Parts: sequence; C-alpha cells; structure tokens
Amino acid sequence: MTTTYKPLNRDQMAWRAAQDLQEGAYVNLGIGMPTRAASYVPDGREVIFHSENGILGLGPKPEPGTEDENLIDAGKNYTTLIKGGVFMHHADAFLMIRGKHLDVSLLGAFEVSEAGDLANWTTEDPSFPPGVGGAMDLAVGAKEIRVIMDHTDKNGKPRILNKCRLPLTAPGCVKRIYTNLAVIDVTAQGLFVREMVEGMTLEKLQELTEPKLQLANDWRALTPPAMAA
Amino acid sequence: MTTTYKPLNRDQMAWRAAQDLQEGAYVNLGIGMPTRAASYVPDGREVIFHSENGILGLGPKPEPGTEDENLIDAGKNYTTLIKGGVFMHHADAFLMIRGKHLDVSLLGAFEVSEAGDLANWTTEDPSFPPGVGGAMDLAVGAKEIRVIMDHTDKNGKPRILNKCRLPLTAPGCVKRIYTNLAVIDVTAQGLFVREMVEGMTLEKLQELTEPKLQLANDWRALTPPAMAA
Amino acid sequence: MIDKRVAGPAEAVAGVKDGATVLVAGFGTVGIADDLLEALHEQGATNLTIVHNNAGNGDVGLARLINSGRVAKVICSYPRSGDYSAFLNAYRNKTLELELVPQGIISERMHAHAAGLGGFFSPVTAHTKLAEGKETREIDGVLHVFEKPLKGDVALLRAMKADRWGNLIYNQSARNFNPIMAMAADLSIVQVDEMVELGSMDPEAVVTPSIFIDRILVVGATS
Amino acid sequence: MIDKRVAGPAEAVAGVKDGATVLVAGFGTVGIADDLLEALHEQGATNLTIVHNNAGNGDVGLARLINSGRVAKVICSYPRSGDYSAFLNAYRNKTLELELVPQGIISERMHAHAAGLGGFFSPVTAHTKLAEGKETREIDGVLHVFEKPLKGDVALLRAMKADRWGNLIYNQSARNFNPIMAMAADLSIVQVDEMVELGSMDPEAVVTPSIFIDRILVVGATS
Repeated sequence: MTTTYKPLNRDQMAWRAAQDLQEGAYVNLGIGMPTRAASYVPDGREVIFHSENGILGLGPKPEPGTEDENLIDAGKNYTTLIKGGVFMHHADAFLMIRGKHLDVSLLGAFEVSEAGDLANWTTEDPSFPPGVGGAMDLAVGAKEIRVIMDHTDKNGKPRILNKCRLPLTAPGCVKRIYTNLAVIDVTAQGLFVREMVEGMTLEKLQELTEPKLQLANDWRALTPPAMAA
Repeated sequence: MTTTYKPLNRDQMAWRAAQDLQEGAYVNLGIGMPTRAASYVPDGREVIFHSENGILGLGPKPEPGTEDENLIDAGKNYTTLIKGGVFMHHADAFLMIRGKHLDVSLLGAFEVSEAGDLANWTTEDPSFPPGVGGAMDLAVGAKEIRVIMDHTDKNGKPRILNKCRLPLTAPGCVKRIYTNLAVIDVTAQGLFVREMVEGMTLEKLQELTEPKLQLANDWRALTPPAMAA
Repeated sequence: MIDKRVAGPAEAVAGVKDGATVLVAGFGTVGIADDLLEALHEQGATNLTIVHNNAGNGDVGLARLINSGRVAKVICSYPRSGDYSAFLNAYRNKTLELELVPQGIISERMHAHAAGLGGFFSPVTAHTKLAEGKETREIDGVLHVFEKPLKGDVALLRAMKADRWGNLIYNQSARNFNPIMAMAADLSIVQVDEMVELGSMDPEAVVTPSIFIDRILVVGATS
Repeated sequence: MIDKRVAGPAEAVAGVKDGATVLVAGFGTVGIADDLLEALHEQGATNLTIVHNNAGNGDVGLARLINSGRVAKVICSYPRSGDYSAFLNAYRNKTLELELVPQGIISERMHAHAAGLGGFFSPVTAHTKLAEGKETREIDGVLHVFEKPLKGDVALLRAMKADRWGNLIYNQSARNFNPIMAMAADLSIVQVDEMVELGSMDPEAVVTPSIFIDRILVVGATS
C-alpha cells in the first residue's frame, strides 16, 4: 500500500505554529521561517513580538516606500512598531531572553533529539567562519522553546534524531516541533505525535524519524488552509 | 609654648572639600557633612552630583513651598534637578558607583587608617540593628575616595589610626582626608599633611593622629573664609 | 484584548502565598506601593521575606505587616530610617531575621536573577564582616565576593502611568527600585496613578516594558 | 562650562593606541558610527581588537579597517552578515583571530564590566562547544559557564541627539549596543546627528546619561 500525503509548505508550517501563540504571549521568532508565523496569528489575538536588537512590539513589514532605515528586526529586514511597542538596548533585550521573561521562542533548527536537544547554529562547514548570533541565548532563555523545521533534510534523512550529530545549541530545551508533516511534543515519556498531515500514518512518519514516535490518544489531522507555496 | 589654633567648623570643612571638585567632575556626596560641599563649589564651575537613589544632576535644596514629594536625595531630603540632570533606576545608579564611573566620592567616616582603610558603616552598638546602605558600594566604586570628618572623636582621641578598630567598610580606598584641622593625603609612602589650620604645628597635629605624619614640602595654611558655625 | 488591570486591591494581591519573598520597591517614603502593601495585609499571607531598601516606617505598609507578625525576614541595606520602631521591636524580640546587604548589591542581585544569571563576583564587602562565610575569589588582583541572584515571588511596585499592556513610566526619584524589582519577580504587581491609552507613551521613553508586568491596580491621582 | 564636543573627526579619535580594544556599536548597518570608524582608519592605530555584533560590511568602516590589516582580533556573535568578504579573507588567511561569543553574552559581559563586577555565571553555552575550556559550575541543578567582564579601551557610538554634557537619545532600533558599550569603555566617543540645548531633553527619557560619554562628534542630519 502506498501512503499518499502532501507535506505542508512553509507558509502552512508558519500558520500552524502561529495558532499556538496565545493572547498576551510575548514571543521571539527566529530568523527565517519562524518570522513568517507573525503573519498568521488569528485575528483579534494580541501577541507581542520581541526582537533581539531591542524591540518589543514588532509589527508587520512596512509598506513599500515607508521603510525607516533605523527600524530593522533581528534578521536585518525593515520592520515596524505597533502601538504599545518599545525600544531597549541589547543587554536589556537579552535580559528578557535569558531571564525567562518571554513565553515562547520559536526557532528554526537543523536537528532536534529525542531529549529535546537542539542543534541550530552550525553545520561545521570548515570553509566558513562559525556564527552563533543569539541562538544559544534564545535556546536557554524562553519559558518554552518550540522548533519549526522540515521533517527531513534535502536527502530525505531524518532531522529528528536519537542524538544530534551537529554541535548542540543547548541540551533538552525543545518542547514542541512543527514540521511539514506533523506536530510533535517532546516529553519525559518520549516523542508524542499530536498532529499529522492527512494521509500520513504513524508507520510512515516513523520511517522518517529516528527515535520512537508515539501517537497521542487525542491526535488529530494537521489541516491548515490552502496557501500559495 | 601653647599652640593656638582654631578648628574649622562644619561649613568650612565642606567648603574646603568643595574647592577640590573640578569642572566636569561627577561626584557622589555622602549623607551629612559631605552633602554640604555642594553649596561651596566655586561659582562658574559645573560639577555634576549623583545620588544613589537614581539621580545624576542634583541641584540645591528647593525653596520652601516648592518641594516635590517625588524628588528626594539619598539622605531622603527634598532636592531639585538641574538642567542636564537625569533619572535612572537603582541598579543603574549603583552601576555608576561600582563601575568607577564617578570621579569622586566624598564620604563621612568614623575612622581612617594609615593604609587608607575606611570604617564608616557601624559603631557596633549592640542595641541597634546594623545598617550599611550604600557605604560599601561607594567605598569601592568611585575613581577617588575622599573622606571628610573631625580629626578626633568627642573625647579628643584620634580617628586617623594605625589600624581601624571599627569594622571596615573597605580596605585601602581613601586617598585624601579633610578634617577640621588639616588636609592629609594617603600615599604609598605614608600620610602627607598638605594643609593645616593657622597656628597648627606638625607636632601638635601628630599628637592627635596615631600613625606618623609627614609634612609635604609644599604644604600651606588651611584658611577658609569665615562662616557662621 | 490584553488588559492587565485588576478590579481592586484584593484581586491585585490574590494568590500571594505564605512564605513568599516579596520585593517592595521604594526608597524612604517615595515610590512605595502603599495600597498594595495594605492589600497584602488584608490578604493575610504570612511568614514573608521582604526585600526592601529600608525596613518600614510608622505603622503603615511594611511596618504594619511587621507589627502584625507577618514578616519572618527582611533583606535590606538600611533598617534605621524614619520611624522604624516596628522593625526594631521585632528585631529585639528576635521574631524577625535581618539579612543586611549593601544597597547596590541588593539591586545587582535582582538584576542577576532578572537576566537569568547564576550569580556574580563583586568587590563590594570584600575584606569586611559582610563577606564572612561567603565564597571569595581574587580576580585581577582584587578580592571579590560571590553574590547569588535574588528572586521575588512577588513584586509590589509603584508607577506614575501605565497602559493596558503594563508599560510603565515613573515620577522622578520615585523610579528607584521599581524597574529592577519589576524584572526580578515571578508576579509583578503595580499600583499606578494614571492609565493612558496604548500607544500614547513615547516608545523611546518607556522605562519598564510591559513584559515585566502582570497586574495593574489603578489608584488614581489622589493617592 | 562643560562641552564635550570636539572640533572634528581627527580630534574625536585622537589617542587611540595600537593594541586597543575598540567597542563598535551597531547591528547590521544601523546605529554604527561610520564617521568615527573612518576617522579611526585615518588615525592609524593598529593591532586592534574589535568588539562588534558582526564583522564588517563591504569595504567601509570596520571592513576597511580589516582590509587595511589593522584588526588583530574580532569578538563577535555573527561574522557572516551582509558582505563580510573583508573578514572572510582575513579569517581564511589567518591574519585575524575570531572569538565567537553569543550575542547576549557579549552584551552581558560588557554590562558586568560597566557595573564593576568580576564576572558571572550564565547557563548559555553550557554543554556546547563554546563552553570548551571555560570554568563551569552547577547552580540549582543547572550547569553554568563563567563569563569574564568585557572592557573597551574605546567605544565608538552613534546617537541621534546629544547635549553638551553628553546625555544621549537614540533613534528606534539604532539604540542596540550603543548604551551598553557607552558604559563599558574607558573612552566613549559618540557621533551624533544633532546637538540640543542642555535641559531640553526629558530627564525621564535620556537613555545614556552624560557620565558615560567623553567626546561628541557632531556629524549633522545628513550622515
């Protein structure tokens, strides 16, 4: 029997992660796909986004022509400030991160282990200098760390592993993983599949995942709205 | 031969200490006599006074009737803010102190030793709880610590000692001592008398001082203007 | 819509537990959340550890909590300020423990907790009685003392203005310990004189960003 | 009368010594003192250690200093930002040393120096390669890494407005590392767009108090 399923595209993954951001939550979004989640917070929910470079209350991208050269986000893209937003210096921005003041940090990753170890800062390419940015601060800091990443690498190999192969960003920090195939919780009892895309089976998902997966009793289908890829 | 001299009163002592505060200096004045020095900065000199409770740019006492209940100094007296003055929180106020950002801290003292050890926080009266306030922070923090105190205690016993008898605030921190009789510098070569009140002799001053005093080659008379006691 | 305002004093301090560490902002009588302290008295939590620069004044606020036997320990820099008879009686009767900490070290220990640090070395108190029993280390030729982070279960704060998110600005020297205590407690409760519209504060001039504030009690300009 | 303004770029950076540690504020291309970096290039100091979040962009400012062989070491969190070819060439040629430090730890190490501390323990980097060779300690069940204070001989800063004492305010996210670097250097030099009268800034809203600033170079709003 052939399993037929359709992986989420990047906007659908961002949409799914955004649904879990609660009213009143203070959230840091990592550079790249996590940043897209800001666009998909359900209407009417106030979620306050934090940026490492000293902004609390990030708004949407500015309209073309209205960019302010002194207002950029951690990805160094132009951004805006919403009402109630404030500026602070770098040490205070990281005090917020490291001191467990943020409710959620949503990060990209290369690999996550069964124990919630996170590897997202270096692929150890010897021809380039390493860069860590705020990755390690974010990984130890927020009250809850969630990861958003493709379920497998470009060769189809698992990125959810028994142990990370790449150097760690921080051990045991990840609580939830959003992939293009599933939503998986990291618990002391192991990895629990909370949601899978339609057509996916636990058996097929397990083939794409190194550590043992368990299906949550109340698992459900992962069915985001259709979105242009 | 009887030595005839007249000790300075408290305002004259404050006046003398104020003469050494240079244009542009950032200065913390301890509670009590040191605070009086602010009134005697020579006209035209801009000296910026710091208060532990989060003020940089303390002004003079408010005119009666203009007091603001939210504007007090470290001694909990009403104060004012001069143009250019700013407010900060307690941790930043003490960052300024402890991080050697202040040029001068002018403190009261019970005792100072030959090595510049300072005792100014407790008399060890067992019937009262101890209090330290910002004394220890100030004693280690400023670029230069100066002390203003009566030369002897109320029984005429020296307060400049070989070793402090009271518990230390900080070791080896005091660089200059203003007393009602003299101005004395603490150096690696010992205590040097820079100024003495008129009629004072080194011999008489030595009788009132425990460690050995040396007279600076360029010593001069300590002659503040007349002031009501 | 986020709105951190509470209905009244009782709701403001609801849930403070016996044995809690309570950060009480203020210096002298300035910048103290008098109404929250009174509400805490009504609320009934006992066996409290209080972190404050001083140790109460007269028979109101912190002094009243002490007089009612609700304070087990005071962490402060200078108990002898104003009319501190409430503290003095309890201290002499040995019903209350005093931990004396230099004023700047209280602040920095709270900063350390706020910033997620495990402790720091400071030259303050080195070679003095207040360093007795503490770990020391020579760093660059200077003796340093190890200081642990100081965390509040609750902070009782006073600000001039808030918006519904909890962004705060203060009134002159009434700022004092408020911003640092706001950052250092699990539950930060602020008494404010005035509410303003979200977006009406200058985003460059907000002193305490809303992330540090959990509950707002509006007391009005008459307080 | 205190007036920290200097006559021009050369005077602004006069006296920076070979081997100096230079704190360079800015994040991406925002909040960087371009004119002071150019002036430092003219001034000629070499064998510099640069503390900056990134590692230069294009062939201006920090990148130009690197291309001219004047930088011995870069302490940064993320060299790979923008056109970092200047850094990359020097890195590959091994003419420049890299000390990689997490972004928040760079900031906090400067805060520690600014606050007169001897170092602190932080959970960041524990159990990772970046903790190799560093002292660690378990505190409350969590492994911490000891971090040393980070001090600049010089800081090169960029602000929006200054008064003659050196009180500063910034422009939105151009604030970034500027206030913390201003506090962490022996000699803090700021490039500002605009001078304002003493007393015209809101004393509640000044971000960098004048005590941290030594020299002001006014560049004008065109910069």
